[in-house]
Amino acid sequence: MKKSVLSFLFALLLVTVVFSSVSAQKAVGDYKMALILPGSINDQSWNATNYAGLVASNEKLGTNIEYVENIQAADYESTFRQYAERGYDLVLAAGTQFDEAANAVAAEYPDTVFCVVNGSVSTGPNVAPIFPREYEGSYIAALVAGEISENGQFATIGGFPNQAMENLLSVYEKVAVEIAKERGIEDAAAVRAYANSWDDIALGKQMTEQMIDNGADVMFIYANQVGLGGIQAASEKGVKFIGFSGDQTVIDPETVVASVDFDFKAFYTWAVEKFLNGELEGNMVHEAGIAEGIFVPIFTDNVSDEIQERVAEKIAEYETGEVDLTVYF
Amino acid sequence: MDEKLRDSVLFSILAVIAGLLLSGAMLLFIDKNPIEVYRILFSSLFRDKYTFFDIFVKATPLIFTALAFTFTYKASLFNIGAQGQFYIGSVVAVAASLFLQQRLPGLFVLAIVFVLVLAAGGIWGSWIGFVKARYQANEFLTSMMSTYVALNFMNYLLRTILKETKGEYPQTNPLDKTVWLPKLVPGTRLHWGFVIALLTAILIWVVLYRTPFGFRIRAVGLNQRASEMSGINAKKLYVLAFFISGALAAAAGLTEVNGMQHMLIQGFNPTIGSEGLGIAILANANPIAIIFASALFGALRVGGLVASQVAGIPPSFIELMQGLVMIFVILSNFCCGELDRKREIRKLRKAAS
Amino acid sequence: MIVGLLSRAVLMSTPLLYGSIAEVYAERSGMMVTAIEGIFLIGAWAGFTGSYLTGSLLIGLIWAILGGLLLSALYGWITVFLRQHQVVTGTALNILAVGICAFFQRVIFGVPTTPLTIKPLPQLAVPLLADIPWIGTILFRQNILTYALYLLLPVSIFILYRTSLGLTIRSTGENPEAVDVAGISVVKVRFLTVLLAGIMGGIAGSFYSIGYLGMFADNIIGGRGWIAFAICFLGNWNPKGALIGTVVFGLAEALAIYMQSLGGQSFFPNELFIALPYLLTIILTISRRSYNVPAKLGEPYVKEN
Amino acid sequence: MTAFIELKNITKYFSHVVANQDVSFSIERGEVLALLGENGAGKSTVMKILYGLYRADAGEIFQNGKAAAIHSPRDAMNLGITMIQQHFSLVQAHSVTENIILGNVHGAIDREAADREVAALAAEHGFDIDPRARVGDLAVGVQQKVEILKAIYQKTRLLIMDEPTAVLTPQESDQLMKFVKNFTSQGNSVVFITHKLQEVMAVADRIIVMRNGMVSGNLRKADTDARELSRLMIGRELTNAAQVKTERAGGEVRLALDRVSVSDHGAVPSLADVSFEIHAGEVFGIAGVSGNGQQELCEVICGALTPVSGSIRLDGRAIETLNIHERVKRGIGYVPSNRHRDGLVMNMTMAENMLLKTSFDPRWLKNGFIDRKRLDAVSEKAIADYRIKASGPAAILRTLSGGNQQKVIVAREVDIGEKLIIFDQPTRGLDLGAIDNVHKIIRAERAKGKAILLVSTELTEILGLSDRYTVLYKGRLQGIYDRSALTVEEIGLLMAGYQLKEGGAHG
Repeated sequence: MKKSVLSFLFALLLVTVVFSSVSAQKAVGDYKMALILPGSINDQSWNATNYAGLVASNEKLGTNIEYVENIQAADYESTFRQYAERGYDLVLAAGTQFDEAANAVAAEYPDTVFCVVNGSVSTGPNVAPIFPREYEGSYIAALVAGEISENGQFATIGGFPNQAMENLLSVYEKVAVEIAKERGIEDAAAVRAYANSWDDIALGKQMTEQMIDNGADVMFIYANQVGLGGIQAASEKGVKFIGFSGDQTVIDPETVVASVDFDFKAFYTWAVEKFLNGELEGNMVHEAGIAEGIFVPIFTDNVSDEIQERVAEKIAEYETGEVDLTVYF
Repeated sequence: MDEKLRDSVLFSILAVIAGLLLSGAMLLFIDKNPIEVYRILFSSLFRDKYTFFDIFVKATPLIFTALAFTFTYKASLFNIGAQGQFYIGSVVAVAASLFLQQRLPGLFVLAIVFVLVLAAGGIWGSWIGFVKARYQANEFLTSMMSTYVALNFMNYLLRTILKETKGEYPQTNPLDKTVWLPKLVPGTRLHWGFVIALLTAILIWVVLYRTPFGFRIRAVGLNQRASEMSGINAKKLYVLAFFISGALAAAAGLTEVNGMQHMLIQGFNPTIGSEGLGIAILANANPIAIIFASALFGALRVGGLVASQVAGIPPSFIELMQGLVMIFVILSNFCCGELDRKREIRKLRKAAS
Repeated sequence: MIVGLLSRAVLMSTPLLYGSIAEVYAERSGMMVTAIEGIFLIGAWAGFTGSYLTGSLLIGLIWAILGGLLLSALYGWITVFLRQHQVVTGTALNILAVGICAFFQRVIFGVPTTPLTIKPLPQLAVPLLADIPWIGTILFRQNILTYALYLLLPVSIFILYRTSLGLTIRSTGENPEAVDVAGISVVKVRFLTVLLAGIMGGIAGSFYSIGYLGMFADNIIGGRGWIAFAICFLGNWNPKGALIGTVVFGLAEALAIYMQSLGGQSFFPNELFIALPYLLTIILTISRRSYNVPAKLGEPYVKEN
Repeated sequence: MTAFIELKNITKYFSHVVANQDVSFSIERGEVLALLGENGAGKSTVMKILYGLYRADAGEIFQNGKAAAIHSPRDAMNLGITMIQQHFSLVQAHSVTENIILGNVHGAIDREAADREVAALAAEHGFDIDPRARVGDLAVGVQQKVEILKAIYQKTRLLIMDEPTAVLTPQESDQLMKFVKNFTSQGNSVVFITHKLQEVMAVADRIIVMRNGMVSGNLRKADTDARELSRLMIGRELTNAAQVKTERAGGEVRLALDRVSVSDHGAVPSLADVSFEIHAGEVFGIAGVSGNGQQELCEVICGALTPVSGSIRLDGRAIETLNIHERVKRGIGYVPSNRHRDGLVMNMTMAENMLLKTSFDPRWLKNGFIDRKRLDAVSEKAIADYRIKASGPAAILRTLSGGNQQKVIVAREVDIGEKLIIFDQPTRGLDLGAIDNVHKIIRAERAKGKAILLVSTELTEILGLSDRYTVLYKGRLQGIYDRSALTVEEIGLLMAGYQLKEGGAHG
């Protein structure tokens, strides 16, 4: 009897605790969250995109994400630590370069979730990188590029040759060339170069000019500010450019005829929502792509409706799972 | 003499304050309250143990690069290639550590790496001294150019043979914990590299002011011709001074790689060379004063980072602060010189009348 | 294709030649303008900001000149009038310039979501000349700043070697006391050449933002000011030499980019090409026989002892 | 009639000295005014103030009775004043024409026309100068002519010359004097800054004597004599450098030079086939106009220069291949003529300067560090022995007076030079007391049996101290003579390059 009373009381206590904890659950705005950026938020590319994601999340979800800019490699770890020490619930960091630091620090701060945007390493219950399947985005870009090219000569520039970069460029190149060949351009080919820089605009412009001189008629660049120089060059040389990672058609719609916008607003909202729902688990990489609505094709009037329709069809096809892009890697 | 020392200390402090005031005034452009920002900046330094000791983590490599500049400066040579020598040191530190870490016990590895780093940085530096001695090549120009060569050399290695095994980014694999410089204060990032830096600063002071070798370095710096006429081989000293200077800057590579970052990343600490120069000037090229000046620059950087997290000021504010402080320090050097001149004239007037 | 490469070499050489002629003037009077990197940066930023805010490239150019002038005036004040060390002062001002540009870029433009761009200076084909095969494309399909250079180069040679001003400038670098005794103010001459370097350095910097790229980024200069500085040494302190030095650098850069844009090489050391101009500078500095360095380069002029 | 120029109460302070105090005098039209005084008396300073190079801390300047505001040499030139600096202010890398027109032309330069103009001007005054020649390639005497041409080119009415004869042979000096007479006869004025009494008596109409920054005499030449002038100049009676009678030291040969040649830049040798011997206990003098190879001779012996041919022996052992450091160890001391440039580190302490030449010597070391106690003790002893006015071993050398700086270097070199001491112009710029002191030391070291090489442009010094001497002209010895073998006139001819026997021009 006594035992049952005790167990009853215990159960009651348990319910109370659980209940009270539920009722005391924080409002969204009370979560302490921060985003670490490797560059300055007005860099008009990677950092700005991530910052826009943060703003969107704050607006849509009512979160209160803070940010810190221009963190140099030497300060990755200390910055993670400083937030963790101060009891932050979620620390985001923009770029895979934060992978090492996040994994190194995480074990000491189990109450903080570390989320590296574009990250791909997770070795702890509280390390939860989110990863956009960029090759899905470059697939969309390739669908457009293959259709609009006149001579089938594709040129790409990547920032640095990491695995993710190589995959996405390979998908782009192979798909674009395939489509061009289908269209009857037998000698369609692609050439790829690395800028080994994320921010040398002048270099981007010069390399692009050189590649156009070498015959390219559709440019595709994924190298942050380097790409801005590329658009400039393409515009002057009258060559088409497929924008990537942001809506670059606004820069020069005559040149950037289409762009694959990484909807980091959607991406961040998706990730932060996951976190709020307790779904941002560790020991795994959370990938998002076409299905999650991260990649949005944007067309200008310079791309015919016909082409736009064909691209839309292909995307729909992909969503059904009929296409396996990993074969292109 | 005493008046001179007093002036120089007083004016250095005033210069730092003036630099902070003027850069603080800039904050008004972005509608921030400078007083509030500086309160956050400086109070944040004492917010917790971790942040506080980070000042010295930041100061560690700066002490080395400032010493590197100072040592050649005493011989009236300009080594502005400390950045490149630091890169060389970093590359050697990371390559040697990665190669040896599985093969030998940690402390043993550290000792070998230390020697290798000093040798590599020294050799990299000494060719600048050599071409100066042999071909009268302007060391200012060659040392500056050498930084870009070192940078591209490092970038090439990071992109190829030193690249991490997962092959993603131009960076190396992380080092094993066994070859890390041990922590000095638990729960912080402060490592033994700081102690090495302190001892090095003292050692450099002793070498410069208490040994015949240092005496000759200073003599060549103050009057090269008289030194040569006195049987001192200035050309040999050029090479030696640059060797030591290069080794000092390279040592910063060791403390940063084995003590702090535990790997090598592209674009690693891109400003410690020029900051070192600024510190050397602020410290009036005195190895002991360099310790304090480095701590100040470290504090500005740590505090500035926290302030940009908390108060939302742009990160370029740190450069603004450092640049203005340096300018005011240079101006204060002028003021000290003028005061000294005026004082002498006053004395003469008194004596004459 | 080779024409395109050469044409680009001319284009990219333009700011370097502005910068190195600026250094030639200053160093001939004994002043190393070590703030050249900062002057380039300020020029790039002010040029862009002026153009963007007013919509006029001309006003942007004027802003760039004023920006370069302002920084060089500060440099000149400290080194010429207060006689502080040129290398040290330059280092401080270069750091300060980075801070100023990045900080005020934020103050003025905030955090834009799309890139801020302007239409850069257009390429203008010179009638008739532009139609000459090869040479026409390489030399006469450039922008106005490049054409201005075609004028500036001979004018600079004339000024330095055929006018009283040039004679004074050259004498100041060789023997400031002689200039002083001849009744010309050494500090004025030196301050003047530093200001001149500021103007030309400002134009050079603006070339990157408004002459070529149509935008501004914090590291848009990325060491190119130092290349101009090095070219002045290599060019043996005269405008003709500067021209030759610039062509060498321009070609090396164009070649590096050509190699890079071919793509497909992983172990191929692109970096070697990037570092090539710097290596070349070192090698030439060492191997140069007739070293024409102004006798009092870098030394402040102190009259009273 | 008012004076052409009048200086009133000029006072000027430098950071470590009072250069001028209450200096007042006038300069008349058509006169040669000598400004006489020892080095450091403030002669050059007051003229630099008149020329606008320096700014006076107090005082006024009048021209023709009107206050003249002279803030720069340009103002002075506009008033018709030109000054030729002691060390000239010519741009070595530029041509004669470029140097002459510097500051005097505006706008574009027609080089050919300018060359013609300069050539004509030179011809007019009987100067043989190629307008296109690079100044650095010209002899010093010719460079002075370039300076004079420059002044004439500016149509100057008052020409100030600072120690103009210091670099000239007696014959060249005569030419200069002729020019001065000719120039003043046209109503122009000349100010002659000098410390040489003979010169003053030869050329001046009126003499201003300066001592310690103040005017100590203002006399017409006709009313004074050398004795009075020297008293005004040095503040007490000049006693003739007494020729101390000492028996000829019969020591063995200490230093022997055999056909030593030094080539400077390959073309003209700066020393050619120089041979002589110095015995222990002997002072060997080198006379000659400065710039004729004296410095090269000293440096080839101390080890700073390597001979292209010939041998140098110390106590019979060849030393020409040894470096400075090794020769220091063998006991060769060297007091260079330009002590600021070649012998001292002005921003180091007195003790550190004592260490300068022997820093390699293990005797200064204690546990690998500098034994500061020992160094201080040695320095204290030098301060006591040589009566150096310094606050102690830690005094920064810059704060010492010129004479005391010289004592520091002498103390060091006497200590080093156990076998041989080279004195190059050891009394230049010193006051009389200090000169006396140095002379005493030289005699004392001679008496100790050291060999001494004494280089001086002051004949009285050579004749007063040397046992034997030679004259150096364009790097060659003009014969070796015993102390009293020649007259001053004969030595003058040797200094100018004439051979006594043939009587014809040399080289």
